[in-house]
Amino acid sequence: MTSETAVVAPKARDYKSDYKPVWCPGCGDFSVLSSVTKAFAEIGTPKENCAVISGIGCSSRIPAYTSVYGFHGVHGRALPLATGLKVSRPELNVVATGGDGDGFSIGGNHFMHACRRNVDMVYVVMDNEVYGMTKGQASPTTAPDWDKSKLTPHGTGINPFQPLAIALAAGANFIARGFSGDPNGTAKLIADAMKHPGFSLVQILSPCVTFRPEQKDWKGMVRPAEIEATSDIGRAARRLMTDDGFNTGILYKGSRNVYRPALEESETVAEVEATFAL
Amino acid sequence: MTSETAVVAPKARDYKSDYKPVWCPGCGDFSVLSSVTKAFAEIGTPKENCAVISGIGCSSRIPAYTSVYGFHGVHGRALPLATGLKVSRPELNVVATGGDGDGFSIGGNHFMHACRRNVDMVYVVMDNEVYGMTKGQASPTTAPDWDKSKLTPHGTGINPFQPLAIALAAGANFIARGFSGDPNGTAKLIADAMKHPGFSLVQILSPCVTFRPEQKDWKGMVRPAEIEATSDIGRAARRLMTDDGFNTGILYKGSRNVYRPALEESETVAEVEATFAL
Amino acid sequence: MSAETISIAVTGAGGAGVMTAGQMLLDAGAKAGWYGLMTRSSGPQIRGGEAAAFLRMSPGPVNCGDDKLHILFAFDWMNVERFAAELFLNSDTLVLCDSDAGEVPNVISSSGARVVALPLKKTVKEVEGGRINMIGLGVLGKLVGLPDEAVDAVISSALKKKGQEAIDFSKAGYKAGFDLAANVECDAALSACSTDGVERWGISGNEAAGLGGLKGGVRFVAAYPITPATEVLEWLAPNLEKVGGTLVQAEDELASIVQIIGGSFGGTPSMTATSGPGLALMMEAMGLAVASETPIVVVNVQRGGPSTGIPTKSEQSDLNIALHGLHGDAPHIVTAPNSIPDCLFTTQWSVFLAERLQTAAIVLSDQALGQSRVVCDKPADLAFIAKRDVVEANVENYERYSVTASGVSPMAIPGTPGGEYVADGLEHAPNARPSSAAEDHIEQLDKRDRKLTQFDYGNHWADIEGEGEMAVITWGSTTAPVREAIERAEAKGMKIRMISMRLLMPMQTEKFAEALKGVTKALVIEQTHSKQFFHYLKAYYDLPAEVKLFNRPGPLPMRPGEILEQIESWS
Amino acid sequence: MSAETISIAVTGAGGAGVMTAGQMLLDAGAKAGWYGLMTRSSGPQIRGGEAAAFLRMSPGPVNCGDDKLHILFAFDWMNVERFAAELFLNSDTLVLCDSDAGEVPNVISSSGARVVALPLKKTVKEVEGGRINMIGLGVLGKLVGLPDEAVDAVISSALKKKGQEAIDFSKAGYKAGFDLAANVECDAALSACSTDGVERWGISGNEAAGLGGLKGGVRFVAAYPITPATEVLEWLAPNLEKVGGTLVQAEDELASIVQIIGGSFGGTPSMTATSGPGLALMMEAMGLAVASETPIVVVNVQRGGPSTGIPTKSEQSDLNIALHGLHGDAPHIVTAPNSIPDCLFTTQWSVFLAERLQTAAIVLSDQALGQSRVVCDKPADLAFIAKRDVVEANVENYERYSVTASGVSPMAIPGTPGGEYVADGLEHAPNARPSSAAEDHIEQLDKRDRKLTQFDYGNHWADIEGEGEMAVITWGSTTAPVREAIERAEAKGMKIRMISMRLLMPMQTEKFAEALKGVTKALVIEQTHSKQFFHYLKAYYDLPAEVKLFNRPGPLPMRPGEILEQIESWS
Ligand SMILES: Cc1ncc(C[n+]2csc(CCOP(=O)(O)OP(=O)(O)O)c2C)c(N)n1
Ligand SMILES: Cc1ncc(C[n+]2csc(CCOP(=O)(O)OP(=O)(O)O)c2C)c(N)n1
Ligand code: SF4
Ligand code: SF4
Ligand SMILES: [Mg+2]
Ligand SMILES: [Mg+2]
Repeated sequence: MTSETAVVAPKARDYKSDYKPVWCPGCGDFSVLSSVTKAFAEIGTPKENCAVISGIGCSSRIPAYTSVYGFHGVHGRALPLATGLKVSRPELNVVATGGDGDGFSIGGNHFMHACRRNVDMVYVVMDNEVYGMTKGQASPTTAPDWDKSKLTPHGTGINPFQPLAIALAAGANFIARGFSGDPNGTAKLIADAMKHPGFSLVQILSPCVTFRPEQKDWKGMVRPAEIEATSDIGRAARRLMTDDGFNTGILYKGSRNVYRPALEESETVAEVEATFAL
Repeated sequence: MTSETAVVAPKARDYKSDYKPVWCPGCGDFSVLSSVTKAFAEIGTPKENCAVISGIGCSSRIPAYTSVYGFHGVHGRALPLATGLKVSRPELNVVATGGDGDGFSIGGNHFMHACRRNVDMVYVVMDNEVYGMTKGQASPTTAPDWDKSKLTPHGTGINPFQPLAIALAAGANFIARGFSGDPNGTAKLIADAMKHPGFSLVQILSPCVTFRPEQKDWKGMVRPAEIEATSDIGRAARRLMTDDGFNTGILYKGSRNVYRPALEESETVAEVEATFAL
Repeated sequence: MSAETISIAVTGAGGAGVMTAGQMLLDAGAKAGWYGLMTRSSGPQIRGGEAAAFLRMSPGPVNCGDDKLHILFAFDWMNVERFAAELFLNSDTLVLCDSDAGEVPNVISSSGARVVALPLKKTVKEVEGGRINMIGLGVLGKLVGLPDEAVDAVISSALKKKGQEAIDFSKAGYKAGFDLAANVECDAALSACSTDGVERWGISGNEAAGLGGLKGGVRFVAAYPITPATEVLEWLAPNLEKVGGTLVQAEDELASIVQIIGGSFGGTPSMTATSGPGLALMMEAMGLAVASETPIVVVNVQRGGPSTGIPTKSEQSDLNIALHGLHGDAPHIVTAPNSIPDCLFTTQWSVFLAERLQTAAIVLSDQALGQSRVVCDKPADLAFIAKRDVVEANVENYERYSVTASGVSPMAIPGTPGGEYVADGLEHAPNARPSSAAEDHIEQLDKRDRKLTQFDYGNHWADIEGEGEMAVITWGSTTAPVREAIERAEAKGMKIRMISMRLLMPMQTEKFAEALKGVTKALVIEQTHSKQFFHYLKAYYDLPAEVKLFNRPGPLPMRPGEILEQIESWS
Repeated sequence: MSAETISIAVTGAGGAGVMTAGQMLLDAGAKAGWYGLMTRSSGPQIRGGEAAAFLRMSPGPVNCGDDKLHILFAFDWMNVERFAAELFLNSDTLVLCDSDAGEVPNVISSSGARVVALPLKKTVKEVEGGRINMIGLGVLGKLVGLPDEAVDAVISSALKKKGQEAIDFSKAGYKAGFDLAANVECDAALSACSTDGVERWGISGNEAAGLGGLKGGVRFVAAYPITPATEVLEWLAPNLEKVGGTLVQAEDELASIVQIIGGSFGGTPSMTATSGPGLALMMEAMGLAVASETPIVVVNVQRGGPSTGIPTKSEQSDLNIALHGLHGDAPHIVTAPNSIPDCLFTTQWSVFLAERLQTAAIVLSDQALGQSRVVCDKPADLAFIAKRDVVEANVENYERYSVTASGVSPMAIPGTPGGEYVADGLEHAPNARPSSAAEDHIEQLDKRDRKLTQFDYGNHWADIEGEGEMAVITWGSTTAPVREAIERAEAKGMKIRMISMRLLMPMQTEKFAEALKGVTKALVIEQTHSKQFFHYLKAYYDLPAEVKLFNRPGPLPMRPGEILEQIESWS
């Protein structure tokens, strides 16, 4: 923004690219894209200082549909990529994005450790309880009795992964849930997450109309959480462990220590190598 | 045990091999080895039906010091190996073992998903809050201010991993903590874990005398948990999230659904392939 | 005149039912006694984008696409340019489209193909419950000369679940299309045929690989989905269960490969399937299988690389990683099916070899084999069934990694008293205890090498066909177009030898030399950019003085015609 | 008589201070003007088992072990057999031990070595605060002819933190040992020497690699510890920080490799270090760096394989995975330092190349280089400093993957307005958008290949020395013994050429042919079981008609003498 004309407040559309998404008509991810760009606009970070980092999946296609810097990496590794970027370039507004499979199945370890490390960035997970991109297998958040995948013809039979409870136990600093059917509310959650220091998880229920058509019912199931965001870990734990998965809003806001290396030069390379002299 | 003489109750020593451990004198893992063999003896599984599976680390050397079947695999993957074994051979008594680095750093994703999947086996983690084998780096359970590793000269600065809280949030069915200084108590915990259906985590505080000499103080810090094992997830969550890490005993006992495929033949291969006939 | 073989492409928006029409045409053809092949292609949209079904049908076996297209049936013009490179349009091609489809795209008109517009949409409206793909099927049925009974049978069985009304609607649609085609001039009709009592199968390479595993004895599978390998796993899930096995969906490929090592350690033949990115993640544990001598099989269905690459398209570029992607000296088995039906044989054989030789086997299939469907003869049953060399209960002084002449050390299966041992990825002494001694290392390295190199793989290591001073050397899915090119060359009176290698590791140096006897020129065919197969041959085999390479990366498949050109221009 | 070079082994229980004594001897030698090398070996016990320090000292540079041992100093006999294969005992060897140490083990006595027992333990008791290793150091100091000032300086600086008393005790111990040796007959004294004003460094290969990264411009490192690479990372952690960079300890290698891709995407030159098992886990993401054209450097310090293998011992068996372990056609850079000091040059050069060519570079070091300490001349400063081709702010119509003549497409660094793009591992068009079109695929494959093959690597690609009709071809840590063997052969009047390849990928076919001009025989030396380097040469280069291979897996290092034998027996 080096131009000499008056700086105009950025609009959401400034953060959108002209590239047509590969998503199915009606996919929840379209409105997540809107929410992400709205949040950038609200924060007002110049787009050259924003980065959207993803793994692989339908949802992970999102970077190319924004007009900021981005990386469409490999499956499950959005968070380490975002971590490397943010730690070495702390002035950037870094948003990691992806799906429930990418983030909680193959990427589960990075998820836990990113929560612990608490680098100042936002992780937006478009949760559709399915692997959309590979044509409909169960993901960690899939209910145990969903039997529409050929890979698990009787359902998975295992308890769904609780991303928010795990995030809390692992050490995330901001935990929220949104619904793609409410793009403005979700945009606000993402913007709040950007403002909050440390690692912020925003889970967004984002229906897969193709492989989980029944998720259109989510519209009638989500509700704003009745209780305010808490900063008490014990209360948050009880709340998240007993939550039915449809309460939206900010559910935990902590003040845990943020990981932020100094990056200040105190010696020259010549001084450093002098220690090898005998 | 096909011999015709009367069956004698097995002793712990029957489950020990004559192979000298590589461990440093005084390492906590010696007594964990005793506890594991005692637990086998208490359950009485014939040794050919026992298997001890590990990853890589000092603690992961344990299988060779038992006289049962074992697998010293690759770093971080004890749990998937044990899972493959137990799911396809449900009659075996399968114990996965390893260290805090193996299990919670590189192996963290398998840990979460093993908890969720809830296959009937025991996971014994020898937690010394350090990578012993690679000569003393911080592990996920290391306190943030431990600055004795060259890799993190100012300490890690990040919150320690809470294995029990994560296990609970992820879906483990039995959660206990022991201390290597109490081999009998620990043996009992492991035996109880073997008896309990589903995935059982037994974290054992097991000092590394070489890289964490201060852990000899643990002796004075551990105490049996005051409250009985609970089966209430909400209560257990609060308890584990606020726990100081030194309460020993069974801390959670659940009745979550155990993953146990049928393995029953209902068709011949010829019948199966007949579906390709046009 | 009736054709020897016909190629048909059906294109249109994803919703138009292109794939269903293609599939039904193939199946009805099969009922009529014709062999056939169908491959698919589609645009980047997850759903509803442009799609194409490519079919080839013939009275004799078909294993690859042709280099000319007889009929293009375009339900609409939606992004048809995307498929331009795959269409092989020429002035002999008949292009069928809807009268209302709008201007004929340039890629079509510029090819000189004959375009015939039919009132498809109009007809749809006239038929109660009509769908455009059934009308299309009717048109094609008429042009290729499908017998009515065959079509009726296929429609009835495909729509059985939807009920009699749906069946009747479809039949009416078919009939309407059939009538529409009455005046279309076309010489694509295939000669009538019969199955001669031989049972015909309709199967994809991925299903065949799954079945091969099952028939080889696999009873445990751990799975993580990835294009284009998912169907191997999706076929296995319900079918394994029927034969008393099980499949676990794992959290990632690191878990799936290690789970099968666990299953195999327990005595159960175990496998998984993946593609490039997943294979890369499995390499560390593959080394564990090799070092601990635990048999496993990984079917790798190759796609365009590097990295995420082109997930839906074929390439042979995972050869290097399959051969050399393990750290340390880690001899293992690498095989490759060279046709869709051969996915069954090669996978089953690989299970047998892995179990027999207690090592890791990688089966290198590819998208072109895995995701294509073929109509073929029912494959014969094979004797290759997993049989491990195991120890009985209560052997004395059992040593798991004993140094034997064959290099294979009898294995103890948990549950066997007296066999207790600890499998290890650390180098070890014969008694399985870790050892860093030079003698133990070399002894075990020798043993692990010896068991693979001394084993007699019979003549399955390669398909060697024909005689002549020129040999065409290839592997995997490029074999079918090579075979067809050689057939055409032979029809012109040339003599050419084909060597298609099914066993890529361990190297069969002597047998290869034997196969090359009398050959003075070798033409190497592969679908990579970096000439992986060619360099592999140079590294491990003696080639004749004159060697020529014809390589190309994906996504375009090799065609018989261009290989024939290479042969002819070099003769 | 004074020796040209002496080799000393110090062995004993871990607690005996073997390593400290060795280290101080090396450092004091350095002060005296001698070059030197020290390697370590120890038993399986994590702590307190048997340990050995192997030293070689000389007035001229030393880069590998000798094939004879002048002095074995055994503080005790604890499991000394374990080191038998590494000791090279013969009848000229002087074995020093304690008078009370008990029976001389068979491995020693059977060698015919001269055993001299000294009252070490007794002396320890007589010296206040005496430690056996200082007594031992005194004995050795006398035998090799260490000047007192050198010893004093080293003791004072090593024990500075412990205070004057500790220094005095140690000096007294040294003196007592020195006196003990008065009557020991030995002709190992080295000729006096000076540093001639050239600054000498004491450095290990792992430290040198870390420093090379730093000097090349690396400012972000992600780390996961693994033997024998950990010291690269442990050296970098505190030192990176001083120059304004940072190191993150990652949860595993999957994270560490991807973190550095993230760091590099942000414009910061980034690297990591690992060994075989970790490298295997990194291969998937290495492909991402290649496809997305994001520069990264991975220093892989090889150890015995396969699988967990022999973590503390050296081998060259990760060559295959480094060259070919990526799925798809994924051209990248593979380099290898060929001496301990060269770990600095090669790592720094590799950072430069990765950044210049926007790709992944693997630096293949090994345990023998990484964990040995050398006394050498201070290395010269190099011009190889990371400099990426980047775009300025507000370029018009920026295309990240533009097809350029050099193959290098200018990169936009986040923060640059107008450069916004999405890096992708999916195949893409020049504008960075995903594409599965054949034209885009081939264009980008060509580009990624071209940028590597067209670049001029100067004469750093190999060290080529000497003339002659016989060439010895090698790489990595086997270079030092090859060099020394050739020196010895030349001393005998033979003429031999050495080619030690520093750049293993991309292939330097023409330069290699040039280097082989006039050569009729090639002797290939490598430390693997499966002949990886030999097959690599066969695959990519033209070798002379006569080729001989001398290979052996780890853990035993190659020695000059046995290479000389190969040369002589073939001349
Ligand atoms: C290493 C690797 N394994 C598997 C795949 C195949 N794969 C691509 S996307 C995906 C799942 C995506 O699911 P999710 O993250 O929930 O995204 P969605 O498509 O549902 O938005 C899988 C398994 C891959 N690309 N790479
Ligand atoms: C893939 C891989 N990465 C790294 C290593 C090196 N490594 C071996 S053990 C270990 C850590 C062990 O820590 P822990 O599990 O806590 O065991 P401990 O030694 O403390 O008992 C590491 C990093 C390895 N063997 N493999
Ligand atoms: S498959 Fe599902 S998740 Fe993927 S684009 Fe379509 S609706 Fe969205
Ligand atoms: S280093 Fe620590 S954990 Fe390892 S054996 Fe020694 S005391 Fe035990
Ligand atoms: Mg999803
Ligand atoms: Mg530990």
